[in-house]
Amino acid sequence: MTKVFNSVVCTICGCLCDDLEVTVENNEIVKMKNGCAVCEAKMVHGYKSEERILKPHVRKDGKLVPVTMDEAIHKAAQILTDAKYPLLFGWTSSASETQHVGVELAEELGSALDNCCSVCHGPSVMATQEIGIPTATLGQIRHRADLIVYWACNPWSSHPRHVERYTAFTDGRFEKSEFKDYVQKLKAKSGQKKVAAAIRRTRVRYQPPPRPQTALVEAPPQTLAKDGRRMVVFDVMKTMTAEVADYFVQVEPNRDYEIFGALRCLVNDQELDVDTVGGVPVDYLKEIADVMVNAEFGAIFFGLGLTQSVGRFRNVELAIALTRDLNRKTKFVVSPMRGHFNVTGANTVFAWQTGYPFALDFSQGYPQYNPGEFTAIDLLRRGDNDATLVISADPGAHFPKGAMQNMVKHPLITINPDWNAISRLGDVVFPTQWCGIEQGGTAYRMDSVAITLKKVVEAPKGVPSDEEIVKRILEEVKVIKANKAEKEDTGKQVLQETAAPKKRGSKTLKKEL
Amino acid sequence: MITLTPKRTFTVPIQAACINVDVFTGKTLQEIKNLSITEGKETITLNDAFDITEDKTIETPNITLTGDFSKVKRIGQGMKTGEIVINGDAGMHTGEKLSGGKIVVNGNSGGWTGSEMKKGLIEIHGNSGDYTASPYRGTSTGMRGGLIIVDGDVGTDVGCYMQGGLIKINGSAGRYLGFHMLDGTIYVGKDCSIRAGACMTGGKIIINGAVELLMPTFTIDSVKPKVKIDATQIAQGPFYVFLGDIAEHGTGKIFALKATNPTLSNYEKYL
Amino acid sequence: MTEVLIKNGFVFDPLNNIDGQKMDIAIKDGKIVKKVSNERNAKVIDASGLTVMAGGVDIHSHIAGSEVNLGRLIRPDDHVKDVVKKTALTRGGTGYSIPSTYVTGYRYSKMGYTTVMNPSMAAMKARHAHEELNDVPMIDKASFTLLGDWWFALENIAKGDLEECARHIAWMIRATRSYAIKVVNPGGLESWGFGRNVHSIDDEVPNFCITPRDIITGMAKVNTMLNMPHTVHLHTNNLGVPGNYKTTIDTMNALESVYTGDKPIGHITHIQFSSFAGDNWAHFKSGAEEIAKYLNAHNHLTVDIGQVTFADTTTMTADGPFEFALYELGGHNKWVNSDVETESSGGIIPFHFKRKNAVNAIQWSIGLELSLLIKDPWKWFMTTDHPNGGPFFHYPRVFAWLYSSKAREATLKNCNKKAQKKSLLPSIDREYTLYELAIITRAGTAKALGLKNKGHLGIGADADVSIYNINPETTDIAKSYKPVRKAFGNAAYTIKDGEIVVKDAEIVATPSGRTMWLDVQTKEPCRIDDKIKSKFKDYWTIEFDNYPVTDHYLKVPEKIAIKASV
Amino acid sequence: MVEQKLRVTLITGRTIEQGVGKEMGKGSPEYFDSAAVCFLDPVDIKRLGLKSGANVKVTSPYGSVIVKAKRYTRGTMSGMVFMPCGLWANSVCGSNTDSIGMPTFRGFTVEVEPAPDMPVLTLDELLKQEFGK
Repeated sequence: MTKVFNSVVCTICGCLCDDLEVTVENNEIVKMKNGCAVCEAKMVHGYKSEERILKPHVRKDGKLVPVTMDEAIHKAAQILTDAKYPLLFGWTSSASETQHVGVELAEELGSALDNCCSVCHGPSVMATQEIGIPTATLGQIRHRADLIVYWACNPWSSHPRHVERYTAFTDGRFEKSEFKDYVQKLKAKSGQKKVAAAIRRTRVRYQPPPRPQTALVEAPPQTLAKDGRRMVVFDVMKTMTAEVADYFVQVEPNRDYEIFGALRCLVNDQELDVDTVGGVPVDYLKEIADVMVNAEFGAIFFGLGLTQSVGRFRNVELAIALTRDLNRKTKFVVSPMRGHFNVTGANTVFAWQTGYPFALDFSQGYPQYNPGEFTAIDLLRRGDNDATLVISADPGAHFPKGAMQNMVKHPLITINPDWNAISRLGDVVFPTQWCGIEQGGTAYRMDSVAITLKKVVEAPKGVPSDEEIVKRILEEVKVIKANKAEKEDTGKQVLQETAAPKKRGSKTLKKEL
Repeated sequence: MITLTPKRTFTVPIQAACINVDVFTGKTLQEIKNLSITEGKETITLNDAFDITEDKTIETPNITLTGDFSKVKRIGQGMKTGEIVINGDAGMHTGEKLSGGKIVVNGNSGGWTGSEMKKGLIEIHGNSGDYTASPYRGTSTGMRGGLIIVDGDVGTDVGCYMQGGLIKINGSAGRYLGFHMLDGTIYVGKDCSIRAGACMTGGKIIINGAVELLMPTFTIDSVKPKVKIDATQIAQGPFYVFLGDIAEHGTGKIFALKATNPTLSNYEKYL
Repeated sequence: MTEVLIKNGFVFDPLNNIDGQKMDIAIKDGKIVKKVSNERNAKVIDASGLTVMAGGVDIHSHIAGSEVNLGRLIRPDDHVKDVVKKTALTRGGTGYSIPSTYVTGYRYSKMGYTTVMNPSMAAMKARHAHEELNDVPMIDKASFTLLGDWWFALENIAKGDLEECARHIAWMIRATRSYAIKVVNPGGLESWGFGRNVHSIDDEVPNFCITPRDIITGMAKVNTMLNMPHTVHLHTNNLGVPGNYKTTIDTMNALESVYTGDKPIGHITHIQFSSFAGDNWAHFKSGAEEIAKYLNAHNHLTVDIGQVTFADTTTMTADGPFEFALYELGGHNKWVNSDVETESSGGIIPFHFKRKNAVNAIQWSIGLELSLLIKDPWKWFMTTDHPNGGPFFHYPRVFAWLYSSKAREATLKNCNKKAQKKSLLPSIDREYTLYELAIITRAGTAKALGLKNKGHLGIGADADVSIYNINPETTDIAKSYKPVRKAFGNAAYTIKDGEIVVKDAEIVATPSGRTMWLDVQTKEPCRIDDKIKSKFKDYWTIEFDNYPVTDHYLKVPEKIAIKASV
Repeated sequence: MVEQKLRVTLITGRTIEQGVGKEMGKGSPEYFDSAAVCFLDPVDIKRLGLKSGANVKVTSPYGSVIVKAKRYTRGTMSGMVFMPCGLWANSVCGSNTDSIGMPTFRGFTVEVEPAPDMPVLTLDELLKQEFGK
């Protein structure tokens, strides 16, 4: 039986492309159209790999052995209630419905709660908290931007369809793309399907129209002065994205902050006392500042190159400050290239329930927030936690070794669909459905537009959704807590009864207890 | 004097804003023992975590903490009067929002020490963590007054949004020293990492060692033979004086010692 | 469901002309009934000596949505000042100016409010707004979709095809599960796409050959064609600009041109921000007298105030260019702008309204001058445009300023001297009665919103009741304004759909509350052919199939069917 | 002249191959091939006397790891090396965050040296070695 699903949402990156066409045969995805190479890897191959977890596992005598769901739920809840200070981490590859329950679980436990945002665009969120952000939805940029700046990011690899769907290679109402025609011509010429696939996979590096070399030269290339939409890339190395840009500026590692500072001065027509900044001649930056000021609508996209290098959120802060300064002269927006498909959702859901987007702590009964204090890496680095629950994330592969070593010292619960690095390290391992393939839900695009995910195939038998697992753990935690409180109460009663004959005021006794 | 000694080694963080002279004053020893704190998610009493003794013969310091308090957060938060001495390391937020009195740390101190401080004195005879004297996230009102003395080094982002008072660092300083500073003085005895004074609009930073890299958004103003740290202390130069951050139209000043900063000599041509 | 009998309260129910009479209110199955079937089985509330009103209905309060949440996200400094602990029954959270969702619900309920309108929802981000509203417990809610700068609407109005426009809008109201048409700075938001703005209602909107006047009148007509229960909800051009009261009067005149004479044709929201006189900030003055005079002489409009309450708050509006202008005035360290493709924009700036600041104090005065000079309380409603003028839980302060000239004096005394001199307040001695307060907080708002079962205590009405510890017989509310103010902030009882949810200002139950939306059916449905679909693909970056909000996003939906006349 | 060791700046980040690999499964050969690598400028490869595909040892103050060296031909990046993010890169990344939650993932100094006799560990081997599980 073949079924074709239209407008399916891709669950890889923050682009949340929602135009996939998925063909399902016998409850198995056999074909996918329109998606990028990474999407194809997940939706056609990866999701049904042999590495799938099908049963809950618990580590006994150092070995993971399959157990019943009830046992795993109870074990997990017991670990979390017994721990003095558990950490709940992950959430970014779950639907917002799951994240929603997650906050309640953390609140019930009084634990720390963090999402993957803290190791990707947490600094961007923090920068926003310092000075705000002038931003726009991606369509606004598609319709209007005549200058696109990719700063310290490589969408060609990390957000493969970003350029094609939202920026330089697409048409908007007020801005046409010369690339779009070019891509289309190319498609028509050499058989649409083949080339389309090739472009999708980004394996073919088709040459854009001839232009001067984009290495550091004295005078900026003519492409910058051309009409229509232009694309400029700032990065420490020449990436794929840089190769297709109109203009590429190679900056020294860890010097973005200085360059932003210099650009701010130049945009405001101030003079600098230095000749080069971060490996780029000031004269050169002047030209770029002019191009920025003369744009009708400019958009800066920045990536992990800013948030992970020296300076971190301060880098982003200055990128935003530059955008603000540019708004006095023209219209400019700035936007982070959010990674995981629902990392924005995690920030959003956490924020509306607690006021804070990540790095949360509930130990005081109310939410507390402070990156550096309650972020996963910092908690782990200091060894503050004595149990961890990881859901829909793989810190096993993406946290620095030092932090991970502290995590595995204590009990570890994992909820992931497949045997990724963290599942392999877990003490209680849950199987779960692939969000956006086997279960629906809601995800937030990088510009915080909510999109409904689609369910296209049935999950293997006995594999629940992560929402259900978290809900069941929450219920079990409540039961364990209630039992514990009851025990304490009977303990108290016994005490009171024994104390009663002595005629001591029960009030003072209660106080002592 | 009340003395607190940890009963055991703490593994999870403890929040104990009640270790505060204002809170202890007027309470009996038993009442102090019953003050509640949190250890991780558990609420416990001060007595559960610490051995507490009282010595009525000694007046100052009012509270002495002996042992490793590096996991204990918010010691002396918002304190108005009195003196706390910590013989060991202190945790995060020590002396946060201090509005009077004195805190002495005979060891290292954690992040956000003296955050949003208004008045009083914090002496750290070791190193101090990141965000010392810097405000909470999203807040643009930093340290308003008082004095922080650090014998050792400090971490990054120290003295952000500072509006007054003095931070005297005898060791070296991390990145973003005096970020967005509005007023007040920061003195660094040794070297200073990159991006000192970024976005500053007022106040002064005196660097008695090497400056790793000056922000391009600073412009040289003059060379001065000496500079005042406060009413009584003077740093001997000569110093290069830089004005900035011009991207913020600021008029903050960075004084960088000429002798330790030969790389800055190429600015002299603009004088 | 249990029955409830509220006995011997002083009832204020303006829609049924009840002005403080002592009477009983009976409740059964979530509705007001004539009497309970058996008093012994009913839960009896002894309300003797207490004031009984219908549950409060807020016509304009930004409590959820993308914009609100972004405001929340950028203000950890605001939250850390106001934390709320979890209890066995209620969830924890934070305030202050933009409380987290649960806290929002609890605080509204504690004031005796049971229905709140979320007045600004970008269509594309409607899904988010509804997800968030699901987490606001205790109250019924509905949202207004931002449609004044939607390309489909602009193009159809420019073409002169209002019927087609109406069909599109009907589709959009359904697709976004919305309750009304919201128009913000018409034409200005589209201009802001390229960093510009419109400065009068006759400026041309770039690229669209249309003026704000066309949009305002077009939308008002569309609203009538669709038989919407509420009028067009309008945020005027030039909001927040000195001298803008003239634009406001132009706007009101434009609306009069399409007035047919039966019910109001438009609602001008937070009119305080649109009643500025003076040429610039240095000569900033109140335009309240002119606006009030106009409103007293005309019947085609309702307004709400957007009262300033002197708080460290967060301003947020879909009016992106206004927020940018505010940022340009200086002194703000955070500025958010968030444009939404083909539809809208948005801006956020944390703002501290200070008594000692001349402009802020005059703004405070403008709001109260308007409230007191507009004679008919059915024409205006009390709001703070939460969180713009101040957080909603400051309402009791505003009530006090209205019912007690003593309270006004006490605040004015501490205000900026220049503002004191300019203020008209000392010359006004009007003091609101409880009956009038009930109009501007529930009866009038419910009527203006077309909510037939809300805002009153007649038979068949929703059993949303608030009971306050105010004894109108023994208390002179104007003189002892402080205890009365406290009573308004701490309801003795709040009853939601027949269930007691607040008792003695403590939350005792946490029902979800419903989300109301209009199922507007046009005679001829909106054509969704390939042409429209392809246009859709050109205009938005999400697929047509994925655009509409489904029922999944409404925890407790309440569909209201509307038959349009096109 | 062939050098024993190079002191370079490490950049970590995404590549599309690593993206595909991670979606195929963390235990998949695609992931191993795309993540257990280190890209060097051809000039630097020459300075170390290496061939593309040879094993190198990358050492930082936080740890060391063996990966395959690959030539980066898209542009000059002498003095820098690039590793796709993943378990192998994270073996040399630090946990210091400057108190903002973001570890030291890129822009720090590492040493690269040839390691012809040492094997590149698979995911499971590496997990066993680092975490004992």
